[in-house]
Amino acid sequence: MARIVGGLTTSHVPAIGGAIAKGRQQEPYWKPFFDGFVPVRAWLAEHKPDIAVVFYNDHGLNFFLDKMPTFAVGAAPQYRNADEGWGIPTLPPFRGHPQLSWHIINRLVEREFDITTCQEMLVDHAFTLPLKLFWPEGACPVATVPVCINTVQFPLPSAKRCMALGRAVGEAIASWDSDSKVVVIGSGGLSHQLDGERAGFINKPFDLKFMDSLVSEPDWVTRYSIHELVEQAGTQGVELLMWLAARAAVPGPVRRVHGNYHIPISNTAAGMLALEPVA
Amino acid sequence: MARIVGGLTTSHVPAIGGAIAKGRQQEPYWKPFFDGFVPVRAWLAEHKPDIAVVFYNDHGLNFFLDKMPTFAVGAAPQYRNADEGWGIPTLPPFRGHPQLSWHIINRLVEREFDITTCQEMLVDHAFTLPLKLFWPEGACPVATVPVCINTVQFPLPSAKRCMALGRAVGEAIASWDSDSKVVVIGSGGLSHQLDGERAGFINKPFDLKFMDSLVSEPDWVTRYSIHELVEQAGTQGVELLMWLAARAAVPGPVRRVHGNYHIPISNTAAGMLALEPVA
Amino acid sequence: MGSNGTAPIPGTTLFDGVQAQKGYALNKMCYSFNDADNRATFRFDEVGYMLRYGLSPEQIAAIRKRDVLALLALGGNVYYLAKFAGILGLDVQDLGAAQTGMSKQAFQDRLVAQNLQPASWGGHADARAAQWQESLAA
Amino acid sequence: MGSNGTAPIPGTTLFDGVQAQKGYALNKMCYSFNDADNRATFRFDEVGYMLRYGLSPEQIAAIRKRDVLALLALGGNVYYLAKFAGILGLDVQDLGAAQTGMSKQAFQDRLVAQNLQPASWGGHADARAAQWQESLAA
Ligand SMILES: [Fe+3]
Ligand SMILES: [Fe+3]
Repeated sequence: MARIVGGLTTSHVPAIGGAIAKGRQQEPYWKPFFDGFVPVRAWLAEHKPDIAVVFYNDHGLNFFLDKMPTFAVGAAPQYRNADEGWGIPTLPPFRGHPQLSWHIINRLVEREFDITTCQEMLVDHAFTLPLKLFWPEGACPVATVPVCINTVQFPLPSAKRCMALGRAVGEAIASWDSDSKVVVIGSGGLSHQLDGERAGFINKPFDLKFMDSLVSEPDWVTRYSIHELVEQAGTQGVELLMWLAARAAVPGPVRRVHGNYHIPISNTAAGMLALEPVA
Repeated sequence: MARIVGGLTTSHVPAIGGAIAKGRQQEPYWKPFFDGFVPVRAWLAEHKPDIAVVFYNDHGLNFFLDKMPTFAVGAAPQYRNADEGWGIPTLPPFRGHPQLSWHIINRLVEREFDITTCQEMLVDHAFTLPLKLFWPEGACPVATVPVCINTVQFPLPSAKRCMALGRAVGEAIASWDSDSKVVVIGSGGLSHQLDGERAGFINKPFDLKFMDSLVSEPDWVTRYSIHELVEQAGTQGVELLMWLAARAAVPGPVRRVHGNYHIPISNTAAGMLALEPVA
Repeated sequence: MGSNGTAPIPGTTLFDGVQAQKGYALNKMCYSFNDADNRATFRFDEVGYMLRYGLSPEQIAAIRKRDVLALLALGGNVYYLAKFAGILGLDVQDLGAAQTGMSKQAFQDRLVAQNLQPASWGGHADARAAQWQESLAA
Repeated sequence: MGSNGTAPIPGTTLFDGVQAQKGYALNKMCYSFNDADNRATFRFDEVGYMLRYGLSPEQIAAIRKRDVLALLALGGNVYYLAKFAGILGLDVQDLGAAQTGMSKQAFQDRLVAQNLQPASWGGHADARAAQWQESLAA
């Protein structure tokens, strides 16, 4: 059976793409952010996962309001990145893993998740940037399975539902007849708000408590409604749902391998966590 | 609160569209089918619903395999019919009811249905023909809310899940602050199979038992897996899921107002039922 | 074995992930036939159109031969293939006859004969599916 | 009242069904800006492009004025509006400054100052959201 080696979560601010393209990682503004990834790369070099299952939210590249899924799972042989309209560089396509995709899809529908299945799918910065942050050198070495959660249009799925999705994805991976090693990624957050008079809102105590809870008490955040999460974390901070799903996919208790938290990157409190199952 | 006046279920063979366009309703081949609708029209004239919520399955008009939702709910001001490729006449657009659509969408996500929301949506013969059969004269007098269930690509949602969806839609309608009268429509089946060496398969005893069960024991069919339903009802007979969802949307016990069953129309056992809540 | 570990249904291919992967290009082409201009373009140059959609040589051959069973085996989905059949002016009974190796009249007669089935349900283990197989074998 | 009967969050419009209905044409136009050709066409004739997408007069006026708060009120979704901002060469801090009525520098300084928040969580009824409102009012 396949093995989940751990869960990685990170913010995905589009400006990161520009900073990478321009080689600004060591400039004072960016250094505290990029340096956070160094220990995780060492961990990845040691565990060498074959596949990454990525929980992320599309920002209006692949999905529009004519067909807006709550949960969408990719089942394509490859995923193309494309122009998002504001000129961050487009990355080469990412390898898919249709066999694992379909295994997950079959298990999720069996477990009464009403997913949308995508045999062709453009992936935006929320999918591509974490992969580039964790594997900065050359082509991405892992095959990928994208799992997209709607944060564009209300009603959003509750934290409880996203946690159940993550758990079901984790159980699907663990039941997959393969000796592959899988890493689960959650891309989004932490607290930020781009829109309205409240733009610039950041909630440091909430973010730190949330990061801590993923290790100590993973369902802590499910006590909040989506409305309360927006209040605490901002309209885009609700992307923390991706972290929650990724954490829930990792079975049992976890140990924190590494973490980072830095204010601000762009308008965002940028967080990062690497978790591994307690053996 | 809105009131569900009843549930109507019918087959939706594309050839019906041609027969209507050519005025063949009284020809010997078609008469036993079309005559079944006469008593239902009298029932509709008496109850005068304002809105129809239509459970149907798209046959490759609005949805392709790049984004194939398990459950999709329309939220458009109007729904256009369009060319499906084999030349049945295209009908004028159908009026939507965005307010009821969004009420249903909000309640369904709250109840952990992971629906796809469609603010623009083409509707195929499975949506249009039942409306034309129940309201043959002039423009369709009811506003509509389409609810699409995937029967194109496996895995399909189980009968149990479709029944739960129907029930949740019914409860959403019943909780909607409006004095509207709503009729629920289920479009599909009954037993038939278009593809493979088994093409032409029809299972009369199963169909009749299923029709009966919707009155006497609505969850009877949930004992069968999707695989078993295909075995009993054929690859396209699995469209009976629409009947099940529509039945489940009608609250409490029901009374059979009228029914019809005729073999064959095209390759299909054509069934029709009109149910109303026992007051 | 079906994709969920259940026994196969004779004469039936479920359109699951395995088939969906095989047939993506073929089905995408057939989906394009919702558009009349695309149908005309296909009619004008079938092979050129198929190559633009990236069909496999086997799929191209099966389209050229109008071989429905082969198209299903190669990942075609009946809902999209129906749009191809529409271009050819074939209805579902033509398709049924072609797939079962019967004349159209014989296929239609068999459909009408289905009405002679008993109306009573035989219980949980209904025999209808098995009877059908026997009638085909006979 | 929000769409689910909860108290509104000051300075925040949730993109729910009500907003989604108002903003469909506007958002569809902004979604089209994923394509460079469409961005060029828009730049060449803004009003013509907006009329083709069926924007309301209010939406057209708000686009002409680059009035982000008005666009949000008229149903614009921040994810799609960001593509419009991209055409104008504005980043999210420009947008933040415009929406809060601050200079870009002041907006950036305030972001940096967020780091001074306490690290400890105040419990279920965390006061951060309320504090933020007070700091804005001050
Ligand atoms: Fe984001
Ligand atoms: Fe059908």
